[in-house]
Amino acid sequence: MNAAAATVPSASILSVTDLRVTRLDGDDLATVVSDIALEVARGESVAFVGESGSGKSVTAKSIMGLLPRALTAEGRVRLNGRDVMGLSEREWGGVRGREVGMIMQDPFTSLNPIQRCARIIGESLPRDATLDRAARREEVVRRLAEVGITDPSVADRYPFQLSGGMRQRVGIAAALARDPDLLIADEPTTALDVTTQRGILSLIKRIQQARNMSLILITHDLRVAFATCDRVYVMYAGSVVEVARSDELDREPLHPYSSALLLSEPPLDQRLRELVAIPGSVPAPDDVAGGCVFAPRCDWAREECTAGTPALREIEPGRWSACVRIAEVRADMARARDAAAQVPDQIEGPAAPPDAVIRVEVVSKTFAGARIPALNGVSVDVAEGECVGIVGESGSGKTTLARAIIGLEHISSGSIHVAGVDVSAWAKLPAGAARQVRSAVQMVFQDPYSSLNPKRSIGWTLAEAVRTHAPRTTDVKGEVARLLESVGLPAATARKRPSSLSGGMRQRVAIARALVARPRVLICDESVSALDVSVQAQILNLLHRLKREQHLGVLFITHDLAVVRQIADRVYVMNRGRVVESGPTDQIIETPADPYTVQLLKAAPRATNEWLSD
Amino acid sequence: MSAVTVTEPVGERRQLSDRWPILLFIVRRLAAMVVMLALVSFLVFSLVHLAPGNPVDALLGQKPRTPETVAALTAQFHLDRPFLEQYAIWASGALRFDFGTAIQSGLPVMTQIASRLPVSIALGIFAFLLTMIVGVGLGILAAMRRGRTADRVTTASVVVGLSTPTFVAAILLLYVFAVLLSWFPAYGKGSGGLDTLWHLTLPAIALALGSCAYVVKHTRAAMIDVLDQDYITFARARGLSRTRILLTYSLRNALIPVITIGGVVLGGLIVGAVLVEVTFSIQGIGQLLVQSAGAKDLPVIQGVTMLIGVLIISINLCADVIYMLVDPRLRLGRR
Amino acid sequence: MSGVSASTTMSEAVSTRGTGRRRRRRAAPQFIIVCCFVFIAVVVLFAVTGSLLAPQDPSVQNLSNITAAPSAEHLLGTDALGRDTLSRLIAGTGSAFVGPLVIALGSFLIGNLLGLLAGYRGGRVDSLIMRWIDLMWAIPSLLILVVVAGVVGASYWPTVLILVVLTVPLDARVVRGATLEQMPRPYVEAAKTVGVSDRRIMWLHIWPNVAPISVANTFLVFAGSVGILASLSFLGLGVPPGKPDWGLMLAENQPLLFVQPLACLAPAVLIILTATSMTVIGDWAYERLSEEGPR
Amino acid sequence: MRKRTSLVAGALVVLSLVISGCTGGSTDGSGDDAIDAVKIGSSAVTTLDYTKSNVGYGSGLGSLMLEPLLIIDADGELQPWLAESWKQPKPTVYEYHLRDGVTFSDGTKLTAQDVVFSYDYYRGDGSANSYNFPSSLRSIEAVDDRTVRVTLNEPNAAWAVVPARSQLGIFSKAFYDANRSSFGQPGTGVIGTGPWALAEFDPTSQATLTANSAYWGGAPDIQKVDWTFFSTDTSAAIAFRSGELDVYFPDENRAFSSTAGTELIAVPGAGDTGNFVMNVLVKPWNDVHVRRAVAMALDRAALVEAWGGFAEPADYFIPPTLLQQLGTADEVKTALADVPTNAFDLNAAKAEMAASAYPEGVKVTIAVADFGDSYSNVSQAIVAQLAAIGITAELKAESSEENTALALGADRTAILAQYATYGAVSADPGDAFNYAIGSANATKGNWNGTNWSNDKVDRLIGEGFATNDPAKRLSIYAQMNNEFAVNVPSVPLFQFKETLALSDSLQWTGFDALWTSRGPWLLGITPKS
Repeated sequence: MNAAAATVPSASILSVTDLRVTRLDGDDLATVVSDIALEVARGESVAFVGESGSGKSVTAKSIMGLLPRALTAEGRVRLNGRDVMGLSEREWGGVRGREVGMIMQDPFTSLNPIQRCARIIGESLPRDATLDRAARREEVVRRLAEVGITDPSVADRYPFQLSGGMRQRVGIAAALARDPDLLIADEPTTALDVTTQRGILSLIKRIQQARNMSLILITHDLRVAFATCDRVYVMYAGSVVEVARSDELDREPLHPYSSALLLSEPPLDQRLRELVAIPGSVPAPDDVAGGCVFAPRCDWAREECTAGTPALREIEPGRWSACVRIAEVRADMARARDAAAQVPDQIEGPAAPPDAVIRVEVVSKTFAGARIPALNGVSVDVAEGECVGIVGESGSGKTTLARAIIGLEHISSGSIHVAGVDVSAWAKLPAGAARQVRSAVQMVFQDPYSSLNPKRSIGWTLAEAVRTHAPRTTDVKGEVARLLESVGLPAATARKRPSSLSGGMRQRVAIARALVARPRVLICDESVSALDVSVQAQILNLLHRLKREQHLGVLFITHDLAVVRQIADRVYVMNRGRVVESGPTDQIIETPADPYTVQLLKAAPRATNEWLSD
Repeated sequence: MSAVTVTEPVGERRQLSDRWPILLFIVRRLAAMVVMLALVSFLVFSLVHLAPGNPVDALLGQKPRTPETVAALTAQFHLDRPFLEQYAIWASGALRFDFGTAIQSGLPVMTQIASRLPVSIALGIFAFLLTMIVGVGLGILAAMRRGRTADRVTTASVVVGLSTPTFVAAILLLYVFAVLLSWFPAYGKGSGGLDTLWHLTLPAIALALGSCAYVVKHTRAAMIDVLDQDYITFARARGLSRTRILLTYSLRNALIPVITIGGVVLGGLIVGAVLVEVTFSIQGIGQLLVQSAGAKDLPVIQGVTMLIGVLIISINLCADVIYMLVDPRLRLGRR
Repeated sequence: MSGVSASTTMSEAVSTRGTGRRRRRRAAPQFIIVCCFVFIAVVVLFAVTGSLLAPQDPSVQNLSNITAAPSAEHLLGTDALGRDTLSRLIAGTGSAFVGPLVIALGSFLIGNLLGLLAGYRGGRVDSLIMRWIDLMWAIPSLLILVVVAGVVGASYWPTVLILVVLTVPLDARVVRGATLEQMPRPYVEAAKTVGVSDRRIMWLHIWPNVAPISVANTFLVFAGSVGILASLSFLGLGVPPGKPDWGLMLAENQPLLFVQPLACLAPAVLIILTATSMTVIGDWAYERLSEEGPR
Repeated sequence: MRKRTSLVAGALVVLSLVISGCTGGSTDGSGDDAIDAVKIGSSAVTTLDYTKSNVGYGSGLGSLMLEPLLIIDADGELQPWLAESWKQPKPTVYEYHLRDGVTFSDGTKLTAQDVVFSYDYYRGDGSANSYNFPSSLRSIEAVDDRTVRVTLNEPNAAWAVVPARSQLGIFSKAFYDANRSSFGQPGTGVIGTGPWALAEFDPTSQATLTANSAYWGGAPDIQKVDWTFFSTDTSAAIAFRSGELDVYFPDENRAFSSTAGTELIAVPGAGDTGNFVMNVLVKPWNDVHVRRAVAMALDRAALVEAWGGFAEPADYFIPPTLLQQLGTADEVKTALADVPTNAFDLNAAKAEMAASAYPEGVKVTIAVADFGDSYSNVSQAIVAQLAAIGITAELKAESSEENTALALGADRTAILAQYATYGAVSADPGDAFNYAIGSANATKGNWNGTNWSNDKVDRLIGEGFATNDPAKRLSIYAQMNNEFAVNVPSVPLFQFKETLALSDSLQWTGFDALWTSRGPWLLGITPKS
């Protein structure tokens, strides 16, 4: 496959062909990525986009020879015209950092915790440099300034003394210390807050352009890719399904997966009637081998799609797609996009009804040993049938609030009423009142992977909830099946253990469990943030449906304004333990009053170059 | 380079208070140690007091005695006083580091302990060095060769090593290397210097065996954990040399948890020393304890228990303090 | 591949997060695990039957045939009183196995109860156990036993009981630690918010997740107790003379190392084998119990 | 547990005294035979202050430095040592005249004051050594610089040999006064008149002694003594095997011999015997038939094997070897002719059992203290042998302290039957085991563990000391043996031999059971020619 070769005009710095990575799993060889071909030109910025399990990160790691032990790569990787596939670790030493550098995903774990920043950067500087201590130090300070850290004292800090964004900047400075020709940024902002994300991305983009360096940005977010990069490789289940220039892909994706991915991404600028979710979840490459990898989830899949592994074909100049039916479905896809962009006729009444189920009044909470209160005079109301969003970055106190409402934290002052019961002191509630409160409010946690007991089957977990809330239920099994069905899962799921379910399915189970009590309000604490966008859309739709059908109130806690826009009627913006602004969602997003809200909105990813330019 | 202003807050400066947590920590631990020792001493005291037999009998042995002798000895060791008064007498002495006189030998307890401590300490340090050097070395080797033969052999040996009681190891070593092969002496502590080292080699190996397995196990786990860390990958991605990655990244980070292990190991060695000293006829404090326990020599039992208690608590305190000093995250306080 | 419905493929995706973080540790090869089970089975058999299966009466002396070399009549030779070493080893299986079993099970039961309570509820139980552990830390249990046995002259069962008392806090600490690790996990909080009773959360939610480490730890306690009981017998504390006991045999027959080394080496090897087998089985059990459903 | 062994056995070796043998050490210091160093071993010695602990002399170490006034020669006769002569002006007064020109190893002169001080120090309250002095002792005083006078309240035939006891070695008073608090201890040690002086003393490993060139008997041949402390016989044996040890007095003889790979030198013992002791205050031992049955059921020859050899089966409570103090071998034999020996005879034993209150057999508990493997082995063998006559015995382990506490306790019924060693504390046949017999000793704080006595025995005890006539005394002790043989409160099992492990390059021609009564016994060891 000579796929991308033709798209690159000037001399390419990186050229990958026939890359295949396998994982040794016991005695089995599992495919992780296969048939990858790509090309990066000098000075070009390229994005690898895909959901978890698409193989984008593994592809990047094999380019640098940094695959984990269990993984093996075959194929050809040419860096600056030299084949680097068989390099020894010693030989790699001269290549990494100098020809190709990398920024890791998590700045909290990628810096050596016991070294000061000056050393981390200093040791990464070119080895041959005959700099003395002072000069080296000066160089470190200069490098820090390059990544926007003007305070030289940062050099003497340990990574853990810095905020996430600062750490990532130090990481970038270290990765750039040997002035690599190609920089690979592996999800450099996923672990960071939204406001920080924009700063880091614009820094990377600025440096890339200033140095005329090549860049590979790995991201799951198409908007980020469009804003940052010239070209995009869309990956799915270990394969590249589409290659295109950013603007062109944004205008018209030429693969059903790219198209679906774009659609499931909630837009910030308007509220859609319903998000388009891709059914199911990302499969393992071997399960979809021998055909189009997306076929099992594709609306347009026909027999021909699974007849053989489709190759990337150039549809238009510089536009490559692996969809064999692209010519037939192109128009269909366009129609589907138009349909999805529909705005609802009207949005339900925003005002908080007087009979709020949850009434939080000037609640404050300071954790033992903390100097700054986690909650500072917060007041929030939630009523049945409405969806209230709470938006804030990490540390804003939004999760603490949720936990206080549900009784997992004690508050320092103020009051919380749930269904008319004062729950300010949960521990002192009489049993009857506690049950009453429990059946009024339930919670869905953030991490679907650990909110189910790994030792218990789904059925056991649900049955327990059923017996807790309806002790006299005779048909527990039927009730469990009904619950599973209500969240869109087959009854057979009851027999499974959580470990055999995907994240989306687990989150559905978690919702089902919360629904057992027939709550009037469901608190969702970042309940979709750990999920892939396509699955996130499924869950958001499910919540929407429950809200509509069961007149369920939802307190939706998230950091993502776009998600809030899609689901919440009213929104509270929180910052550092305070509610800085509240009101109807559309009003807050369109005409924010508080500077912090403005900052948040500015930081929310947009698929345009302007997003990153200040 | 046009400067980009960073709006994020930089970590607050708190250098002055940096050292306080450690000091406070040490003071609190020392206070706890005193309470603990008081409790232990009282328990041991009552235990010995309640047990059958009389230390004077032990002293005079299977021999005729005159009532005057018995009376004089009874008075000398305050055995005629009520229990609590006896303890008070002992405790007030102990506060002045006077642990009384050994009933069996008539020597001051401190003298007797002091004369036996050097060999025990030599044995302990020898075994400790063996444990840490071999244990950490093998642990690292196994981690670096994960899944290969060297690792498998090491891991298997660890299981056997952990399951072999010290005295069994001592006897097997004694048989093979001292009896069958005559490579090493089989008893005693030798006459100082290299000769002592020579004499202590087998006991130290016997003593080190189990703890060595323990250290290998934990070092290997720590090392594997570190090798999987992102910062190692990031260091490689920056093209740092392998030596540098091994030394300043893998080793330094992996050895931080091993420091705590070191404290545990040293404590374990003190216990194991009792059995090894008996098997190899080394007259150290372990043997002194066994001997005194048999003879109900209360002052010595108390002295040795206190000593071991102080040793173990201090060792663990030291390990914790070193841990705090070595790991900046603990020293400066996370966040 | 064609016609695969969305819902079936959904279940195939295996997450790399959450459960994936626990590294899979390879237990010993199958063959060795089987060997360990067989060995322990034999030990249990002898422990149950006592000296019934011994070729000779383990206490019969033959003072005209002392320290005899191995022969057809005495496969492992005889000791200083002319008793059959093999028979004594077999007869000693009981005290080598039953004591550690009682210690392991006893401290497992009490340790899990206290550890779970301490970890889950905190408060007084917690601080009591922590102080108890601190005490154990300051003065290691073997030393306590040496003093107790030396001074009081404890015999087998009292020693076993003391060991249970000394082991419980260590077990409890393991369970407490594992419980504390589980406590902040969302599944616990989820159960709480659903309204599941504390008792159910402790025993039906947390404990199954604590069990692997607790059970593996119990096997380690067993292996350790084999060593400690043997150590005490070796020091002459705990078992009356003449009783067939591996540790005591080691001590009694140590002077025979030059004459009839088997009398001393055989019990040594048995002690190591028993402890090692239990450790290996413990590792195996840990892995089996840690498995989280079908993959 | 091995600790105990050495302590007790050490005491036995030393306490046992006197009978026969040949000349002790040659004291002529001819330089031709000079030996650089001799390596000797013993269990640990923590102090050389004899009032604090008996292991100092028990090990034989102290006697190389501290000498007694008199010694006992090979024929069992008292001979001059530090005292060149002695006399008994009255039955209750003894006067010892010190040798002229004797100096301590620090060069100061030995005076009568040193002797008086040493004796008074040893017999003071709280001294572990005070039992050596009879209660009839009134005073010890210096008549002049070279004369010591001992005054008794009443005549006592046993006093004569007291000044020959190795544990009553004379030390320098001046040195004691200068080192009151640390006397005898490591770092200070003791100063005596002996042929060797302490150079180094570390209780955890070793002591080094160097030749005292100014020794009154002439500078010794052996220039240096390397004395190593072992915690077990086994480790000493391994040391001996590897040539790191020249002289050792083992307790666990057979094990030592096989481990060390050497033949032990064994000579007849002084009188220490192993006995099976039964407390007649409790069932079933209160039944004389049971006791007799036990006596005849115990196969002494086999028990000697269980003990590890190096012992002779014993037939009498007071061994004939001790009685030979009072007459020739033939005379002793004649005197004992009518005393029954209760020889091994299972049928007779079973008959006795049948005649007892327990014809169907009985269950008993036998104590075994942690004195060592040999003790344990003999106890186990006894259990096995008693089974043959229907006595089912169970062993109960006791720590030696527990054992002692019970034996000396107020509750005399609490004492269990057991195998025990009777150490002869004196060379005098009457004094040797006196502490363990008679009704006076069947009380709290005393050693009559059988608690048995009768009027006749009590009377014989007094009569034995009241006379100095050997023939009369022999008859008295023969009668006493008869009482014991008929009533069998304890069964004499065997008499220990005195054993020695000596390297091939050395010889000790005069080694016998009385080696500790020879003053500095090492003078007797010479290179093999």
